[in-house]
Amino acid sequence: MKNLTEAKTTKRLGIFANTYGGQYIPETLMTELEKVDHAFHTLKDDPDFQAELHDLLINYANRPSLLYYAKNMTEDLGGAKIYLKREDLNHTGAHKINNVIGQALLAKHLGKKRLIAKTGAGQHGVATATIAALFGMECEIFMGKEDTDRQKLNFYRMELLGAKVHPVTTGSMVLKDAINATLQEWASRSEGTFYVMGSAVGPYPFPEMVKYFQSVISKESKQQLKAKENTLPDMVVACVGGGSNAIGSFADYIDDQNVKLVGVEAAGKGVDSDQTAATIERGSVGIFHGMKSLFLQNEDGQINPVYSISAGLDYPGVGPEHATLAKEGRAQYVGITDDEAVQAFEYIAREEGIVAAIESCHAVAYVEKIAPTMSKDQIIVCTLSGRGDKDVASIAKYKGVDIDE
Amino acid sequence: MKNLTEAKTTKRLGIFANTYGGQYIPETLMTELEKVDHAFHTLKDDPDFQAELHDLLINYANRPSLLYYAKNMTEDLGGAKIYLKREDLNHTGAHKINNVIGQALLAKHLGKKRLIAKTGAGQHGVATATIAALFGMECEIFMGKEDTDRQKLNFYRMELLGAKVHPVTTGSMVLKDAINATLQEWASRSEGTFYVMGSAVGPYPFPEMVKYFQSVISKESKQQLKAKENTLPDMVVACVGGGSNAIGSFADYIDDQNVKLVGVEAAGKGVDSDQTAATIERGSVGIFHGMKSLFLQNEDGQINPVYSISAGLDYPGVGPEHATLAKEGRAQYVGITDDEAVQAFEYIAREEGIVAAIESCHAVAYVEKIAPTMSKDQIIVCTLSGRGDKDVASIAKYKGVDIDE
Amino acid sequence: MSNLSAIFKNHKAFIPFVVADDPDFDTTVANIVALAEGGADIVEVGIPFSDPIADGGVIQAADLRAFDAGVRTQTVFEIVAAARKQTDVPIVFLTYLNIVFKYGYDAFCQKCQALGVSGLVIPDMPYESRDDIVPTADKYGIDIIPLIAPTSGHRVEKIAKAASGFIYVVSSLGITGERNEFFNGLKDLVAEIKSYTDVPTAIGFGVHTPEQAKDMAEIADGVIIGSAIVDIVAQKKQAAPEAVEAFTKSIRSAVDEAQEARV
Amino acid sequence: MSNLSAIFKNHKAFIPFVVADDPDFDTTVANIVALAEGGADIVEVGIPFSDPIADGGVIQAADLRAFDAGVRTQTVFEIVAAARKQTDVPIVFLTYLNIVFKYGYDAFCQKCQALGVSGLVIPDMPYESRDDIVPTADKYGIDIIPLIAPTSGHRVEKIAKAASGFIYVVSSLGITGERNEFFNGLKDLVAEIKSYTDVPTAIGFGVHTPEQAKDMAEIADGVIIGSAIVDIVAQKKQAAPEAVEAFTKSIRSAVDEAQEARV
Ligand SMILES: Cc1ncc(COP(=O)(O)O)c(C=O)c1O
Ligand SMILES: Cc1ncc(COP(=O)(O)O)c(C=O)c1O
Repeated sequence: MKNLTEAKTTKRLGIFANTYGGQYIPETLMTELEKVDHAFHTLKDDPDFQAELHDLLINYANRPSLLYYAKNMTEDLGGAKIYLKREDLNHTGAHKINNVIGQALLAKHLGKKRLIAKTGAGQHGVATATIAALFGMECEIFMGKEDTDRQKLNFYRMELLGAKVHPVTTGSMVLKDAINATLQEWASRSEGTFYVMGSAVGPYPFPEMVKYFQSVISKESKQQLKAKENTLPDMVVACVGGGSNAIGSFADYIDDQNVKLVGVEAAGKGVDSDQTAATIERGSVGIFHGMKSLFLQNEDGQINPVYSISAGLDYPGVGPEHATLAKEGRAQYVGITDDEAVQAFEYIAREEGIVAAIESCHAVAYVEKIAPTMSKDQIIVCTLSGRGDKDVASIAKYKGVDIDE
Repeated sequence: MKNLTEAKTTKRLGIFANTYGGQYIPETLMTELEKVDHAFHTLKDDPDFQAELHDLLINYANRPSLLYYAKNMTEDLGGAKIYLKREDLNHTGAHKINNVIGQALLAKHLGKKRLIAKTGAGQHGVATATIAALFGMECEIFMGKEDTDRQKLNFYRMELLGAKVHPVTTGSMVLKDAINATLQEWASRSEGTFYVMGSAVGPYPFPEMVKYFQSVISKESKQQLKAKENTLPDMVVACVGGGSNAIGSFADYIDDQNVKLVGVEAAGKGVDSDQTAATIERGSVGIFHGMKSLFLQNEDGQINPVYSISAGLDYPGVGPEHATLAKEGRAQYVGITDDEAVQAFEYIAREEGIVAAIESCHAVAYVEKIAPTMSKDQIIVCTLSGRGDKDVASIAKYKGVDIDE
Repeated sequence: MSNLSAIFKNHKAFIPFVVADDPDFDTTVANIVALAEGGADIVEVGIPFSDPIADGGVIQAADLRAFDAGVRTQTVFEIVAAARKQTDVPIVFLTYLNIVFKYGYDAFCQKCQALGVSGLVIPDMPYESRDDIVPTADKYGIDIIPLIAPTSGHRVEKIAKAASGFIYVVSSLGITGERNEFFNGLKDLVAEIKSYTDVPTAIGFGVHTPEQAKDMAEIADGVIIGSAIVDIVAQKKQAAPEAVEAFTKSIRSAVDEAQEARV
Repeated sequence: MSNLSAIFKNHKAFIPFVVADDPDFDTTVANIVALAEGGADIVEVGIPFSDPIADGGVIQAADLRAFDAGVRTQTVFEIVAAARKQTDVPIVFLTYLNIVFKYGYDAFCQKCQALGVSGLVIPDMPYESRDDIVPTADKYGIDIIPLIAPTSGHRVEKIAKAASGFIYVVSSLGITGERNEFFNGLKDLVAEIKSYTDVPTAIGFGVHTPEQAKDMAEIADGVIIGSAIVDIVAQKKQAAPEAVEAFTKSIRSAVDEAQEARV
């Protein structure tokens, strides 16, 4: 193993299209960030690292994930042929595992013995705790006290996997406070500790790194579709929270100009309402959480509260590469409301026997709208970022069904 | 498609070792059973049916399931090399899907438009509802009212998948009453309806049929282990409720006399306690639910209440082929208590980052005991029949953690 | 072979059913006697089973009452022995196969013979499994009463041809319990059975009014009434025998009307 | 470039911090004046931010109080303008970059100039991103005060060499908030900085007692105190200015002792 821990001077990094991205975090963390950057760029092309990563993706994450022809939906919608990229079939049930495997492997090569992460509803926390268990690493997860109270099950699940979960009691005790607490922990104990980023957000190199680890989604889907249909898709659709599954779903198609890329944001109660998470449509340029990107904020630059029925999509920002793709018109971003997503949750269950994550159902809802407007010889690849077992209770409640487990 | 609905006279069928199995159900259902038998035997070797089944197993169930080398467990236990056959990675999260796909396909070929099934905790009901959704069939699930109240989430999940769930209010309103209600429904409307059996139990041809559809587990594991280790396993371990995952895990090895087969039953509070489901160890020969096999019963032949922490294992009988394998000494059956299974639930989560079904953790607990007594050049293949997300809340409660989602 | 078949000779038979030990020992004994007094040709005594898959809610509930009373297989034999002191009405047991299996086929049949029990109705034992017990039953002169259902189709012939005692013709699909509609091909079904055998037929499952009993007795050689009587026991408890006898009489005359109608 | 550096000439500087509009407009104005009266060399005024990732609980809570008071960026400017009527103490803003970005770098810096605000401390803008704003700040003579942390390592040189105004030396890892232990290589760190630049240094993050202030002022050219003062505001609310002034005086003399110790 090379000497990876040596930090070296870096130039201005991670700026997309002269605008988005960059590094906007406290000086205390910059040296650590440089080390991560250096390690990532050294290792990503290292054959040993590649082999190890590949092995974990195949033999732990259960990749390649299925490219599933949704015959019933296709016939029912009567337009484009619909393929679903089934990240819900990964071990732990979502695309998140691709990324945490990559970052944890990097941490291992950096000689780190401890992973830390923040989590909102708990999905990223569970994924991080999972990989820490596999690697025999310590794991500490920061979660707002409000969230640990609401999500006791995920709290216990992380502890079951051997992680220490810290309920954060500062501020409003939710995700943003957990982020603060994690950064504080990272800043005060970066030696030996790796901060596992949960989406394609944050300061460089995180957006690039998370994209790299999630690109396996589009690399596979391209090959798989080639094998099945001997062509490229006409459209790729994925939901966008921070943007990791979407950027991973787009990555290998970005240079294929004929492939339309559509990111689906959570519009909550409506793109134009105050209760939304449609960052690209409703947000404006800002600098936050380490990056320049689009954020839901007021005219003073104060970050707005966000809302979506889906815990995984209610983030006030978006990864800088999505902001860039939107600006350049390479990808299109659309909003889907809570109501539409819930309808899609029911639709795909009934049509295909798939209980998909409510996050992913935002993408499905868009497919329901767009597929009928397309011709039968066109093809949509829609990423199902995760499975929906975690959502069944809350959707039942949303529909007024009384569930008290 | 051949004319499959024509029933023809059958001889004495499905008797193992001159003892177990057979057909012990009301005359009302016999003609239907003959049709199922005939269809199954006609189709199972039909290349079109085979091709369709294969396609569904690959492209819907997400097979082949991973044969996972459990390095951490192997090293920690310090004996035999442990491989886990990962049925938890199937679509819907358990081995059940293999079987319902097969039976539903049979139903389709028989021209049936409606699937019915009984369910206890809801696992088999959800699997059946899933495949009914995919095939666009009607689906009715019978579930004791006590169980629908306890398992509201699975109740809603089945309805989400488009099934009609009937809470059964007769008798003690649990699984046995649901079985009665389903048989009644089948008896009164067998025309157009297929009864989907949930395990390798019941009258012939169900045990043979379920075994056939679940054999994919051992067919795959044999090939996969051959590819990885170029040898047969020394031992195959699987949990036994009705016995479908176990018989599927054993099937392809039964003729390989050097492969030890171990079925793990739920001993509940202890094999010798009254709160147990260890049918083979504690049961005696009887005739029930359509078959001659081993049952937990009193000396008059009244069926005993059973108990296990695991909803999927608390069945008072066992499939007739297991009774036979036990009698002949070809397979060995051991009991694992609630406490041991819960410990294994935690153990495998911490060691491998896998949250496995509490049913499957009975098998894992046995592996924990036996592996250290074996040599390092020996190999165990243990089937993880399902994932444990469904169990996290109840295990937390068992451990005294307060979870109210 | 028993003398069951002979009962149906030029006589429409009425076969009522009670569950043993429901609600207690003495009441069951008294009920059997009352049935005999009321004019039953054969009394069918149900041995309670933990999981009566062919039975509806009424009989399930009766089984539970019997278990509450502590019923064992041995208790059922004792009830019949006690009844035998007051009546020699022909008796058959309705029992799920496991009860017989666990007692031992030979011991069970021997016991039946000793108690003057002529036959066994075993709802979960189809034609395919009859060889398990028929040779043993034959040895003790016990008839295994087969069931034929509206769905039996091509199976009718072989079942009918192998039958002895009488043939239990299932009136409709599903399980026991009171019904207001029956399979409308019953007449043809009975005719088909008759084409294969002289063994008499009795229709049961859901019959509960005198009118229905008369209708069924017109079609077949006899009629079986279960849930309706068990329901009386459920209502009246220890006071049941009187009501049971009254009900039996009402059915008896309905059945007799069918007899006269035919004559 | 501002005249901030000059303040440190032969003088240990004390730089206290308050959050604008906590708990209200007038109190903040009075606090700024009290700090000046108490002997502050530079007053650091915090512009509240919705998500102050570098700040601990004390300052987060102050931000929330300011939002409750309805603070806007414009309000902060008005507070400074009001304070300017009573004091010409040097002022710097502590602000997260997004506040400045949204206002517009040019407009913001111009405003600072107009208000006599000499510098900006931006905790989420590292060296790599300074070019976003430095050219604009230079245009208006505003210093962008860089931070150097115990973890800065090889970065110290480039940060120090590019610095103007003063250098904010972070006393320890983590976020703001009162601390009892500091990074024990602070002396070496300051010495290293000095080897690259003449720009003065001030140590902050967690300093809260006169003794600590004296210790830090012996190491560096100045000391910054934030949470301790914000805490007084939290306790005393509208009555804070008097207590703030008293506390400032106690720190002032502790810092002056360090000054004397060195001379
Ligand atoms: C299933 C699922 N899909 C999507 C997301 C959104 O994240 P991202 O936009 O990073 O893919 C999440 C986040 O928790 C998730 O759990
Ligand atoms: C995950 C899992 N494993 C095992 C079983 C036991 O069934 P069988 O013995 O038929 O495999 C069940 C039944 O519900 C189950 O859900």
